[in-house]
Amino acid sequence: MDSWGTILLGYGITFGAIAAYAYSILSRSRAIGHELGIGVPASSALPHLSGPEDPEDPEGSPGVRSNER
Amino acid sequence: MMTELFVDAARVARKDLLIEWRTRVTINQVIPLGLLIEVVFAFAFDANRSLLEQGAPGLFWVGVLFAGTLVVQRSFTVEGPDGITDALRLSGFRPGAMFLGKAAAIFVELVVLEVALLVGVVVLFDVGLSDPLLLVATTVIGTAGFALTGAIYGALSLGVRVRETLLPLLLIPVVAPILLGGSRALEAAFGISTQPGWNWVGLLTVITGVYAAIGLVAFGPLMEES
Amino acid sequence: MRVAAAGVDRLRGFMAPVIDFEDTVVLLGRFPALAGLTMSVDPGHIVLLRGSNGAGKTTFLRTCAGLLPVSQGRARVLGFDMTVSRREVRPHIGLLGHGSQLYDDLTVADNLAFWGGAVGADSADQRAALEAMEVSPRLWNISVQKLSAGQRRRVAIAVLVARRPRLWLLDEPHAGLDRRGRDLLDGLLGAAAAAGATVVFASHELDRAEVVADTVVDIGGGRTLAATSLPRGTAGEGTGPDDD
Amino acid sequence: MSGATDRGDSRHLMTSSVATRILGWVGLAAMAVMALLGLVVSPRDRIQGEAVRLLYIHVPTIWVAYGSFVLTAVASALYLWRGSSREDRGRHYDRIAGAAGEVAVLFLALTLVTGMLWGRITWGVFWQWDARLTTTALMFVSYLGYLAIRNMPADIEARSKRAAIAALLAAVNIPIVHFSVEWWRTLHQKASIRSDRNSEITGDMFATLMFSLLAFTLVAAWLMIHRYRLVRLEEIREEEGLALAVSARRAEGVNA
Repeated sequence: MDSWGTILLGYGITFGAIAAYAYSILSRSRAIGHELGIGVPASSALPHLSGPEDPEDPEGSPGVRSNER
Repeated sequence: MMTELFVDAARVARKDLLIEWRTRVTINQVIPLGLLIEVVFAFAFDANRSLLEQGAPGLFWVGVLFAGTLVVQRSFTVEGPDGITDALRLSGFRPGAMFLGKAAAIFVELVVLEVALLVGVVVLFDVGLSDPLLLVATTVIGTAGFALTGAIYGALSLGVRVRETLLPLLLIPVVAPILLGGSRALEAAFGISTQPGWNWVGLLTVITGVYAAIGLVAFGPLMEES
Repeated sequence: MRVAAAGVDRLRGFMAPVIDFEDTVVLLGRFPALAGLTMSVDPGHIVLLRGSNGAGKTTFLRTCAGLLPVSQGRARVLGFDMTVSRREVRPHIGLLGHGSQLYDDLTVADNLAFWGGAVGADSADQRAALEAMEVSPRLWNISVQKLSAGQRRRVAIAVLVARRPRLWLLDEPHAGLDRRGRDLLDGLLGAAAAAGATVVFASHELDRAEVVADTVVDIGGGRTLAATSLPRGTAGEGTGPDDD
Repeated sequence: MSGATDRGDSRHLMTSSVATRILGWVGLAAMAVMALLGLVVSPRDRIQGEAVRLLYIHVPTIWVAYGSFVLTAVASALYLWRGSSREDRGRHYDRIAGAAGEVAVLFLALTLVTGMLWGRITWGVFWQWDARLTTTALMFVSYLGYLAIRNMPADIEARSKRAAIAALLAAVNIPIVHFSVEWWRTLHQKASIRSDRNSEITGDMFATLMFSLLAFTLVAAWLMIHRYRLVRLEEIREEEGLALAVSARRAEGVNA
């Protein structure tokens, strides 16, 4: 395999792998996004910007509080 | 405070060695396996005497590496059943003591294994001994490094179900430098290479020191999560 | 609900509850074994946990022992906050689980020496513990795996005795014990509670358990459903009605 | 940045937002230009000939991989030491470690591939036990182990803590392996001339390399942010599942 063939193979594998990985992330997140009917809100932009803005816990554990006597 | 750590560590090591003495797993199974690995190398290299002699240091350490991984596996499998892991967490032993105790027991079993493997190397691969002191230093320090690293990764994989495959995958890249340094040092000890062996022993010492420090910090949290 | 002596009790005085859980959620993997459990137990009580399998009894005991992380809600045991410092409570705990918690390959004496030695129990304490559970000296140098299930259970309890815990947490303690073993265990629990320790145990053998316990708590679906106090058969002061 | 997150916001079904969309397009454009520069515009190298074009990918992948390792290690350390005190119990740090770890392994694989292809042209053989490639190979296996631990099904707290410790152990192992392999190979390579790859790249070749570094960094950042959000989505899905399980669990109690 002459050097040009090898070089193009190198570029192909690198760009292909990055594209495949990007696609897999986007499709997996779209699938979960549909399943939950939510997207990740815009406010969570770049990770270093978004501080501890984890979705708050739903108000207390749902359902009946442990029964009172 | 420090003596208490070592007293507890001694208790843990004694327990592990007592279990080994009662069950003889290492003596009856792991050592023969180590020797078997060496013999199989001869088949692989077509009993080519000079090749085997050249490769003897590396073959020795590969034998230690794989047989040693089984010793580590065994050391933590013992802690698995019957709620013993819970009992250990409640036991009152400090994590550092458990770490040093487990590592010490692994170290002792490995040294016994290595004596057998060294005899095998000398007999099977017809290896001369030009610097016994270097040989002992390399083996002792390298094995200490392996035992400490093994204790850390053994605890890391304690709670994981697929441990048989995960432990070697995690452990071998980490002990690769020990295999590398140990082999080069043994080449000098066996008089195969003229390169100085002692600087490799220096490297092994640094690695051992680093993993001893890490283990004392990481062992507690690791025992927690299993 | 609260398991408490009605009036101020001379021996124990009004002390903080040994176990104080409120809306506690504990996950096993992703399964909420405790789903918002609320319960509090005062010192010196022997509490029986009643409930079907999978109700959360074992998880509750292991959470009290500081072995499981609390995902939500509040949980304090012996004054330690289980969400922050659950490791500090452990030396004071005596947990008897389903497993024997013994090294099968070691002898009875080896096990006592190891587990007892960890908390500083010397050979005399170890012997006393074995004698308390009437484990015959003939068996002391036999490896645990050769013992019968009942004998193994007695040795496991002997280890607990040697540890002298402030909080006993027992999961089906009577299972595997013969009649004599059960009598010994009940006596030990009564004595421990009288000496100020607290006992919480799960059991299906209600006839046996209700003789020992002074309170029964029903657990279901990872939460407490009801708590009723029992007239204590053994010696011990009567407990007033449960206040809440 | 409003603290409160509106869970019902369905405007963005994907994990993208304005900022990352821009980053995505810019990154894509940069990669296209990089390919153009690397393959067409930049000249042959006097010594290496065309092989230098592979370096325009090989060097940036090393840069991104090791940068991601450092990020994984830092995030893991923060998770262990400052995680529990945070209101989200350190999930934020754990997600960064997870995202960075995965990106690191991908780019490490690319480093190995481009390194071997470069070796094939320059040395005529795929693998010549060159110190850097050997270290990279060991790091690759070691971080595959890290990903294996991350994917072990377990309680999320236990898994995250175990993964964080594994990441720190792997990070500590990098210098040890690097130093011992470097030391090992220099013993053998004193004889052969050491063709130091970067030194003789000058002029517009150097510019191409620098641009390519920028392009790869942009793309890596984009990948990491989206992977971070995917981890968060996976967690939300788990929490949703959890809420269902909690109420189902309670139903058990009622009719028990």
